Amino acid sequence: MQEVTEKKEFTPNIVAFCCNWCSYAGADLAGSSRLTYPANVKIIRVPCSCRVNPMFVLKAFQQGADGVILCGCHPGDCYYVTGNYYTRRRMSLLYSFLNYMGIEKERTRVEWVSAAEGARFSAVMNDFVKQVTELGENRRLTDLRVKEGE
Amino acid sequence: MIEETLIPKVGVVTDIRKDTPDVKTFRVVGTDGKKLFEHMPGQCAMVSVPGVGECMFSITSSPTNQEFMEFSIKKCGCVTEVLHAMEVGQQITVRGPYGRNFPVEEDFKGKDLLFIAGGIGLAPLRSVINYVRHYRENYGKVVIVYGARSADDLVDFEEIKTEWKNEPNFEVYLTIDRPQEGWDDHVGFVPSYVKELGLDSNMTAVLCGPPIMIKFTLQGLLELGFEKSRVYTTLELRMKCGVGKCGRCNVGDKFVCKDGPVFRMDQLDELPDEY
Amino acid sequence: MLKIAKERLNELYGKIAQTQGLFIPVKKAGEVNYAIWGEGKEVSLETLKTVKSPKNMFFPQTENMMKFKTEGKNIDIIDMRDEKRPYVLFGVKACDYKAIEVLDKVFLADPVDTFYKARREATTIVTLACSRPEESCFCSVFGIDATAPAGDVTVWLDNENLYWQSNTEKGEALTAAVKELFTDGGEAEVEAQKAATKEILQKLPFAALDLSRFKPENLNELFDDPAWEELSEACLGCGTCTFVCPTCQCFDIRDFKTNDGILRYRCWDSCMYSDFTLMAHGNSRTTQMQRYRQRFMHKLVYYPSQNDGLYSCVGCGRCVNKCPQHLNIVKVIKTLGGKNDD
Amino acid sequence: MREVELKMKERAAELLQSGEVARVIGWKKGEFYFDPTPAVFESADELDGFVYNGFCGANLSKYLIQQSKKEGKTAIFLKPCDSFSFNQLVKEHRIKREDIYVIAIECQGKLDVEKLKEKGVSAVTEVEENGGEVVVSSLYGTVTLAKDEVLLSKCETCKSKVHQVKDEEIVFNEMQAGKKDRFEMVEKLEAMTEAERFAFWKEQLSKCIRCNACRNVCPACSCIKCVFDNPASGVAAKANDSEFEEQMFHIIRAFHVAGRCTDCGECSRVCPQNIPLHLLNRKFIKDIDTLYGEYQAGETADGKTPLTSYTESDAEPNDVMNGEAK
Repeated sequence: MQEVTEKKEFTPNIVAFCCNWCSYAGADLAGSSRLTYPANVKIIRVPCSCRVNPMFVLKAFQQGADGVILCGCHPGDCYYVTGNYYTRRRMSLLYSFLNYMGIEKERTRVEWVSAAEGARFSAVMNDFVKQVTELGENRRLTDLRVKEGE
Repeated sequence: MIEETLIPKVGVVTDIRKDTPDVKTFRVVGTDGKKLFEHMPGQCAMVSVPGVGECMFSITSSPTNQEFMEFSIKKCGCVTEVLHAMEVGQQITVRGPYGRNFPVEEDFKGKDLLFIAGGIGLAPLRSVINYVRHYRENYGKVVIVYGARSADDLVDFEEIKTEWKNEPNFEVYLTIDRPQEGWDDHVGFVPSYVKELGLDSNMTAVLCGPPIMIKFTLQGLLELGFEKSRVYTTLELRMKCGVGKCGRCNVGDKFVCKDGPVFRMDQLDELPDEY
Repeated sequence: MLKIAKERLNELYGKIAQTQGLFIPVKKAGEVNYAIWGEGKEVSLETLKTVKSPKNMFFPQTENMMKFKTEGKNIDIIDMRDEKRPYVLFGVKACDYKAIEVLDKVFLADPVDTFYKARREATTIVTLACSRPEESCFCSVFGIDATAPAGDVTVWLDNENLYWQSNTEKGEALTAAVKELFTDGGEAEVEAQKAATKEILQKLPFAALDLSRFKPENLNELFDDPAWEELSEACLGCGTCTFVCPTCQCFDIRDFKTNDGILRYRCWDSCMYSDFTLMAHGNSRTTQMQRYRQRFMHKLVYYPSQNDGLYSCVGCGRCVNKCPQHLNIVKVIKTLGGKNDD
Repeated sequence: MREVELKMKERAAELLQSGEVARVIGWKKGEFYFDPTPAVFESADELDGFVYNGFCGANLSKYLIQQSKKEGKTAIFLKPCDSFSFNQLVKEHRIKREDIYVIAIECQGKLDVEKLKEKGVSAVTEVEENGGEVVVSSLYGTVTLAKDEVLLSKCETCKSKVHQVKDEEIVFNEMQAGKKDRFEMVEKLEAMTEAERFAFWKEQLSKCIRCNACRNVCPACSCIKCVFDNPASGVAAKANDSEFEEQMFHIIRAFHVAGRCTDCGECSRVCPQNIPLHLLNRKFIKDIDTLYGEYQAGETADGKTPLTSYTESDAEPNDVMNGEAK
């Protein structure tokens, strides 16, 4: 597989898993406050950041995501009290492991965004999109069969 | 003749009939409006919904039907579930025909025939029964014993009532497992009904239904004096290729897809008990 | 007979690869498997047993068959096969060659598997005689001569040279294309090697396995033998034996959704897996014992019963080497093969 | 080892004869000296083929899931490393401690027949261990080799020679843990660039034939139905040599056993393509040790695992990724 050096006009596909109670509400607030974030961020609402099985992250990459970001309530503020503490451990290990497999660490991120942080949501997404755009297309953890014929 | 073993043809579902709460009959033709291929009674076809899967179904319609093929399908797995949710006009893929048919042109000729079916087990037999009706002069008396859980679960009830029952030299016995309002026919399980009827053991019998029904009905037939070499059934196992290559539908050294699905009871006796 | 010095083999590979794809045992990350040859690849003809057998060339582990494009209620089927360019499969051992014959009887039997056939026809097979059989080898039990395999071309290898003999029309065509690299001779060396190898073959521990009970007429008796329970007890139900086996041919057909239609592919499957025979309303083989029995009954009884007594084991010994818990067909043959009830 | 084997056989016979246990899980002789097979012995007469030698590398504990459900008590021989798996199985309620009689046995490190073959030794008839050396007899003569060079890779880095659980013990000689640091290779990989690591794993995983041996042998992989076998999961694909599916399978498998993997090394031992699968699990072990404190799965049969617990001051994922977390 060739590493892509050309990056012109590359718009990454970003999947953002957002917890229903904080980050999704944060995204809502960003919208109603007319703060923008790139349209190529596809939000998947989950009941709690803890709902995100590592399989979901891999599936997102398989289906063509160039970056995956997971957002939840700030630690201590989880709607289900402790859910995001587990998420924190899980995602630390998973992302570290993906990097160990050679997957660029810039492709994955965890951010805590509360319902009141519409501005932060927008800033985080803009920053992550920028980061992944600079990195280029995901070639290392993707299913070529999915992209066939594109 | 099959030119491409594993590449199917596109078929169009032109009619969907709801037979029972969980059985629908699908009428299928090719994209040119004609029948996809010719078959013999008892043969099967691989029907698939791309993206969901491919399954083997027996062809329910008679080969004498020149216009279309029919499949009576019970909802029980992922493919059948999608098929049941389907609308008329939907395309599916079909390949076949596969397997050996009932010996309608050989051993059945000139014989009195007994058909015993339970539930969806009527599907493969319907093809034979209608074939026999079409070439009525070639066969003797026909007796049909058909049972289901309830009157609502009888597949093709309309055809049975309006056509089969009026056919000359045809005897049709229906039964349901439990009494039901509005049902004035027989109530009881198929195996015991078969024994009660005291059927003539010189008939050639064809059995199809759930394994437990086959087991006890066969016992009953043997008690009545039927010979295993004149009792036929049709088997069903997991299949992927339909042509004896993918290696999963074998019972002993026989592949159900290729050497079956129609087996004589004495043939089955020689095979290991693994179906 | 022709010969070429060992150190010039790369020239031979290069020459073949000019016009055809060349599949040859190549070492990658420590393991030797058949792979397409290219400059700089570490060819290892000396390796007796590649991990995967060359069946992969005709019956790939995963093979895309067709694509379905759906629009509304309509389906379009797109055949994904392209014209097969000619291939040379180089270095096939006698057992693996025999295994290809076993597979031919399945895939080329009516109705022909056109995917397999296209690959098979496009390939010229160069077999390589064995000179250092291992303790796990038992091809001679199945009547295979490891010193003189069939194939389009047969080659022998010793410390100095590779000796070349073509056997078929396809082989002649390949010979003509590479002949300039060869000189004549080598008969004496080949004969000497054959004699030496045959001596070793006779001494191998499994050389005298008794298959006499594996006959179609004993099918039910073998099937019902209580020994299966104990034989299969340690079986993990992994598919290692089936995937390294050169004659295992079971496959699955599956669909995969891509951004550009639905891909239907076939891939190796294993009768050792619990979902192999799983249906919506049940499973005909629910225990590992039944699945284990199926595999060996298929190789030693069912297949021969349908193919004039030809066993679907070629004694390559891969399962002997690779089973995580050291279960293998040899144990089955020893336990059930020679036992005579009369 | 000979005296250990004799004693084991003797105890197995006693336990079976007295009816104290209904079956004994051990090893029986294979076709060669080097391929003993795990076996269940149900009577003393069956013990003829009983064997325990330098090639009994298999971890028997997983067999308990099936066997201990049967009527009567099950006795099992456990090497120190296998005893970790045993505890883990008890902890996960796959087996019940009271159904099993554990006989802790001596292990001086197990040998790898493939490494012997690499040294040019084939047709092995017997192997005698003599301190740091092994004397290998084969059809082609006798050779003496340094034991360290022919150990199974899982034994080179043996983490402990202390049995974590036992009802009795058959140990005659002192045992020593492995000489190599088990995280050495993990560290080496960590020190590489992303691209180098990717190339390393791509080459290794491209060998994978998806035979599932690693999964089926793994005592931590004890799901009744694996997600990769479940058609409803959407990932039960078998496109065995698709690059992504190889990654997916191994990542998910490694993650699923993270915090539960005892590092018994069976996955690497059984891999027909010799993929160093233990390096995947060890990354998790190392990360858990660094981030959440030293943890050894299977040390005890109770308590929480790192992934089912947390502290409020746990490291932030982004810091972990940037190497800022301790």
